[in-house]
Amino acid sequence: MTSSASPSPTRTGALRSELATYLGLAAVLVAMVLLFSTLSDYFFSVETFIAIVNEIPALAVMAVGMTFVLIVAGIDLSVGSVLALSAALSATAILQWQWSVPAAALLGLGAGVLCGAVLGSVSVAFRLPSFIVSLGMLEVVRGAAYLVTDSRTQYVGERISWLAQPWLGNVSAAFVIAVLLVIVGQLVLTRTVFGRSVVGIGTNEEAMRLAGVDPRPIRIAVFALTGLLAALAGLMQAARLEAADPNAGQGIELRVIAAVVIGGTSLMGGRGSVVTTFFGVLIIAVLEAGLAQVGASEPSKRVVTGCVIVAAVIVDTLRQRRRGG
Amino acid sequence: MTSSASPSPTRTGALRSELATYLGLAAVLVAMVLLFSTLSDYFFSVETFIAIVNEIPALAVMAVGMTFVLIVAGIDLSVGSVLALSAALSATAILQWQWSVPAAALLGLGAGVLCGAVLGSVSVAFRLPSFIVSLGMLEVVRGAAYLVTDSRTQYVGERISWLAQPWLGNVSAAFVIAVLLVIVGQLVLTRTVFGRSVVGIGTNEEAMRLAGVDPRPIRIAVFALTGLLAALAGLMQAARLEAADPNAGQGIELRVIAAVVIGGTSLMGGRGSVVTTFFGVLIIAVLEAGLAQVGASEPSKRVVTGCVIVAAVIVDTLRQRRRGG
Amino acid sequence: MERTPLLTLEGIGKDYAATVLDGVSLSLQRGEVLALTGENGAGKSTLSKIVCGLVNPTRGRMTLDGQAYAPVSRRDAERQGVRMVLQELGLVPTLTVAENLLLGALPHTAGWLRRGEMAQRARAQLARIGLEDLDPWTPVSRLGIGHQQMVEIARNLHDDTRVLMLDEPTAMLTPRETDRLFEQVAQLVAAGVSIVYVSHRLEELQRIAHRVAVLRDGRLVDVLPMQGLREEELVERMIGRTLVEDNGRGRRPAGPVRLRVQGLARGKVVRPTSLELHGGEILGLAGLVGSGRTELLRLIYGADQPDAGSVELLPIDGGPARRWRNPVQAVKAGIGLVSEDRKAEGLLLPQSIRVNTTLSDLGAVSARGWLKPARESGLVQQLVKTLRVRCTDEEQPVAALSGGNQQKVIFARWLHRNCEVLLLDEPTRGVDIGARADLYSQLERMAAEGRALLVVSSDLRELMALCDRIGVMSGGRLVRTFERGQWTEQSLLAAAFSAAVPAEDATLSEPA
Amino acid sequence: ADKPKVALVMKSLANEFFLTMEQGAKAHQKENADKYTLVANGIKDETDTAAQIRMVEQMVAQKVDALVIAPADSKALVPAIKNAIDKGVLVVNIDNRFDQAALKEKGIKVPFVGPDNRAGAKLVGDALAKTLKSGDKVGIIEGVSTTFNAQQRTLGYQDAMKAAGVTVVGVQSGQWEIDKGNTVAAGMMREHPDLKALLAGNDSMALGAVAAVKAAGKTGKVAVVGYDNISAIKPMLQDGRVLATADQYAAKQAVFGIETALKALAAKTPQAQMPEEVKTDVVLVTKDSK
Ligand SMILES: Nc1ncnc2c1ncn2[C@@H]1O[C@H](COP(=O)(O)OP(=O)(O)OP(=O)(O)O)[C@@H](O)[C@H]1O
Ligand SMILES: Nc1ncnc2c1ncn2[C@@H]1O[C@H](COP(=O)(O)OP(=O)(O)OP(=O)(O)O)[C@@H](O)[C@H]1O
Ligand SMILES: [Mg+2]
Ligand SMILES: [Mg+2]
Repeated sequence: MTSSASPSPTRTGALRSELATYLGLAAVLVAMVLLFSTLSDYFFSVETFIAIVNEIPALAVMAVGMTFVLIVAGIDLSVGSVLALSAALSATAILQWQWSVPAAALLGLGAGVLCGAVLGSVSVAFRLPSFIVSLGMLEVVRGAAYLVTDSRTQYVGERISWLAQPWLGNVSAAFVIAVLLVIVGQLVLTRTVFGRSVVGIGTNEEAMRLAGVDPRPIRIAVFALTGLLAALAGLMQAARLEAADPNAGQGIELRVIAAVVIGGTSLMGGRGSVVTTFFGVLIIAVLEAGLAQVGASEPSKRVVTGCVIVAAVIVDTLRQRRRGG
Repeated sequence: MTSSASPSPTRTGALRSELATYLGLAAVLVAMVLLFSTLSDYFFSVETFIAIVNEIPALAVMAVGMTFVLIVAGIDLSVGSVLALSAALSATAILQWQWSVPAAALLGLGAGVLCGAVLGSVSVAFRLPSFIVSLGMLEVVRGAAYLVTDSRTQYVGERISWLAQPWLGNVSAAFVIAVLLVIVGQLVLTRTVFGRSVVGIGTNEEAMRLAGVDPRPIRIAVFALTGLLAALAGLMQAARLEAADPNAGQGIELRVIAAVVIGGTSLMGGRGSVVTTFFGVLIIAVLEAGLAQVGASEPSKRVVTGCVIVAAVIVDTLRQRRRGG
Repeated sequence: MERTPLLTLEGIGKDYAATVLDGVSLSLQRGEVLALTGENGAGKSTLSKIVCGLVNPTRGRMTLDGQAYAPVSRRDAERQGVRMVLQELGLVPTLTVAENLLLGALPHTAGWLRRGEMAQRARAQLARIGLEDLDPWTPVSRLGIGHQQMVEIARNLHDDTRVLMLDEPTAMLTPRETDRLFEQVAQLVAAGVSIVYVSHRLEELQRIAHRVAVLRDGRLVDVLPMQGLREEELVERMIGRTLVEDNGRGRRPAGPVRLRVQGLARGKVVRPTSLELHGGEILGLAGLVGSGRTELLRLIYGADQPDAGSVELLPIDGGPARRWRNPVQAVKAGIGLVSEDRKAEGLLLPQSIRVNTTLSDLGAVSARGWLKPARESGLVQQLVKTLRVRCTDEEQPVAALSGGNQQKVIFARWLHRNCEVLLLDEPTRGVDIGARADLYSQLERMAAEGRALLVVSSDLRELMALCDRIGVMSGGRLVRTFERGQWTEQSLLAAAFSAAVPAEDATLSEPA
Repeated sequence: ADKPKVALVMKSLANEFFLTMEQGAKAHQKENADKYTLVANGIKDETDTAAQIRMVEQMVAQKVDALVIAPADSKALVPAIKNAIDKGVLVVNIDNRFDQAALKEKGIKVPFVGPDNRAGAKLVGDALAKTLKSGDKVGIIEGVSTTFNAQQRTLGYQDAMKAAGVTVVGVQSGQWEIDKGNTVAAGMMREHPDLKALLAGNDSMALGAVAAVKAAGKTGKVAVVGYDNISAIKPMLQDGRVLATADQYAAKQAVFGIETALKALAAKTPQAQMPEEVKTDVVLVTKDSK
């Protein structure tokens, strides 16, 4: 339909509407901060924000990958397991095989890429929905993490903690890396052939194929990328814990997906943004931090979290719809 | 086409091809039974099959609902929480409020319908993907289950165990109900206006709307139905364990979806069958029972389960594709 | 050298479940426009796709410029200068116009897009087809379907093109845009490009084609020079029978008013519009692309919500007027809509003809919610026969039907519902002559039964043949209504252009 | 004039065991409202270590005076605790003991107030062994195998069985859950038809095992024991479907920890000079107890 009462879509118009999206999500965020500040005397403090900032890198990094996956109309339920496996492998390499820290980190990242690539390849080769393949991966990779660690938390110690140490004015290197990845991710999505192909494939795979773009390597690359980022998240988490826990990241896939969707990325593919995903991550992080400070009971935490997820998505959808006409 | 080398897909042809599907899944099942029979001396026994038969009703009943949800191109992640809430409410009604068992059961079922209807209505009213709404529901309903039980397992005792008691030749009433529901579900899907509409909406919602079929009440009905069936599963589980555990059913949504997808129902909507879903349930149940009986270690259980899920879906897809040409 | 053909096909055949093409041999000269025509499902699109590498032939050989030619992919064909505008739109709506135009060959440095170059190249290509005003960074989803088709065409206008296949490119274009396209075709031909042009609009073929190839049931029946070929001859070759076209008939007697539209409006797309539709008449709606016809039909049907105005149906027995706010209520009230985009809005593609047909009234084939399979099959078989749908049987999935036959299935759906008022949006888009005649006679029969029909079409000749009155929309307004006998092609066109030129068109951006 | 502020950080509050612990703590605070204030928190999933670390950090940001923690992981929480101690928060460890080597590496000392799970499980195992003969077969249903307490309890059960000459034919994880415990128990009984007993790592899994025993028609032939003494287990103890369980006095665990912390705060005892260990009771619970 050609219904558009709105002014014609010029470049500056597009930019303005993008900013409006950010403002909408930022408003939700500010509202939450204000709410918790009235509920707790200590919430509105530098310490709280530094704590939040240093908590989110793992979630943010995974959400960047998941944004690409959702845009390409896929889903990846295995990120939590990959996170655990990457940390487990790195820790085992350091402790049992006496590898150097960088080599062990590379091993962990490599394992992540491999998991993602296998997931992508199986899904592409047999034309299976990534949902079910990644559900299988979730189990297999978790099993592998147990095997590697012999089902025990591996304590590594300070050798690996630098990623999580306070760095620039109390902000950790991990956070800086996460922010950089968000920026790079957004640029890749909007300004590269790869990014545009991802959007195109998520919208209309057949059209892309007919235009001579082979969707298969791109799909595989998206999953491999997500595997890599999940593995990086695993290293960040291990650095914070100074240990690798084979149970780490259970159920985190749903939190990651919630963050991405709250940020306005479509589960149907073809539409999304890494920057708004970051807002989604912040919303979830503030919510968790706030509820913990307030000392909410477990049932009420559950209820509030569920309502906030749905409400945030509703707000975002309504605002988009109003603008979209 | 005037020249038709292949036989036309008439009604009997369709029936034949449906039988072929069943045979394919049955073959996977038989292969698994044979495998476990060689691995364990006691697997191939009446006791084992009776045990499996009595373990699956809850999963089967939820899978029937999930089949409808997937066909209508939705997804419901909240079934595990609804299962817990239904059991929790019923148990609390019996223990704390001295309700009669039937009244308490009705309360549990009603809560399930309500949860499903709310999920469906929110998703329809705001045009949100059911994935994210049900993710919110998952949290909220779990919180409610904790509130109702005060986070304690409620032991009810034999008053509610009749559903799970051996009945017809050691088979429980719950199993009979589950099988009946599978048959009725398949008939509803293929032989009623409702079922036809469900398939149509999953295929092309806009086309259905323009053809004069309102998709909204049908969508809501599908979710309400799934809520009802999840609640029934909660009662079955409570009857079997004679207790209501507010933590019951965590993560079961992924098992249910795996069963439905192994049975060949499409995650994209528009295609699926309740009968083949039942085969998916059997495959998962045999796998779990077999692995427990063989005494596999936790890591290997995980790895094997993941591989079987993916392999079963691959086999099913390849077979369908070969027949489809 | 001038005599050797640029492209030759020898014994090309293609089998799916059935044989779709059989032993087609053709040659294409340099700088020639070869029209390809034939009924729906004759194999035109399949043949074109084989030439441009989208479909692998089962049999036969091709040569290009004397060399053996067997493209393995569309990319491969394009490298050799063979391009195709597909019948079905192949654009990606979430990407911008520039990205769509250059899709598959985006200019980049180490993966990063060169946006300046993209904009420049996109503008150059758009200018060729008269869209220099379009901002290349507009997402395609904001364009109307007509402009999308133009972008699709622009995408294939490259300098290195040697053979260009156009598969029904004008199906969604209005005369103005069609003229633009034909200018471009003339330029290409002058530059020595060979063109294969697929269309059901015979008058277009007369205008631009040098020769015409006729396909019937997958076989090449004839290749004729266009010069001096009479239309009736062509039609006879296509369908194997002659067609009687009666243009001289008078106006049908109009019954009482059935549908009353008052001041219906939505944004800039539809300005307040009023019209009355009588029982037993066919009212046509003409206009340029973007003039608001589809939107008007959707507003009437309740598929979109109007800003102002009302619609009501006056029952034949004089009962109280009925109103509705959405398609579900509209269908209940007795209205049907044949939508413009049959794939996206009309059909359940993987489902059978039977399922697609009875959708409009499942109550008629069920009792207390349970379907009556035998009853349903019987009814559908009847309709399939009446409409001459080409299919194996009513259980065939509609995805496997040709475009025209798919349209007949949608038509069958509304015959099944037996509705009193039918809104038809481009009902014969992509429908062949033979099937069109079938559809026309159905429409006329329905009118004779006292039903009221509102037909939107971009094919003026079709409207002139079919309608009792023709309304012309321009810039969102119903600018004039002609009675049968009052109109000429010129007067209709003049009315269509009457709003400020260029047409006030919300889908175009303002000049930068 | 300010009352000290104590934070209690636990594992899953969805778990009856920790819930009881929290309620005990809250009741204690109410009685001593003039002495301190309390913020209690738990994580959603007992294995979500990262979430618990976030919680610790939020408590430090809240400027609490003392932190009483039941760590979800005995090693991975150590850096977070070190950080808290560095910021001047007094830390007391309850329920699940921090890894000594990890503490030593960080150069910190954290007092542990809690039960010995291995010894507790041995008590339960010994009670069961009295009903068994040498050579009988039993199966163990473990909690989440990666957790320290699950491992400790399994070891305690194995100690008891070995002492009695009973054969342990299998150890499988029931993931602390009633339904998984049920599946595993049913599988073990089928594979070993002559099985005499099932030793569950907690009472939820014991409930599942009881249902499996009943479904297999072996009520009275296969004994079941559990751990934790949750309320739902009481009727089972009465009618003999569960032979024994262990009570760690959940309600008092946190209170002991809080009192240890308050004492140290009042006396201004530095972290490094606090007692290393305060053992709390684990008692055997059977039909005849109390
Ligand atoms: N992928 C396919 N699988 C099976 N049959 C097909 C396929 N594609 C086309 N056909 C069949 O091949 C025949 C020729 O189709 P084609 O699209 O070439 O016809 P057409 O002449 O372009 O018709 P129209 O004028 O309606 O566009 C049709 O009967 C169609 O059903
Ligand atoms: N489902 C449950 N039901 C009852 N009690 C439980 C349950 N899960 C855990 N517990 C209790 O939680 C405590 C066990 O903690 P847990 O075993 O998780 O520590 P841990 O993770 O093993 O420590 P680490 O792995 O770091 O050594 C025990 O006191 C036990 O009673
Ligand atoms: Mg065609
Ligand atoms: Mg642990």
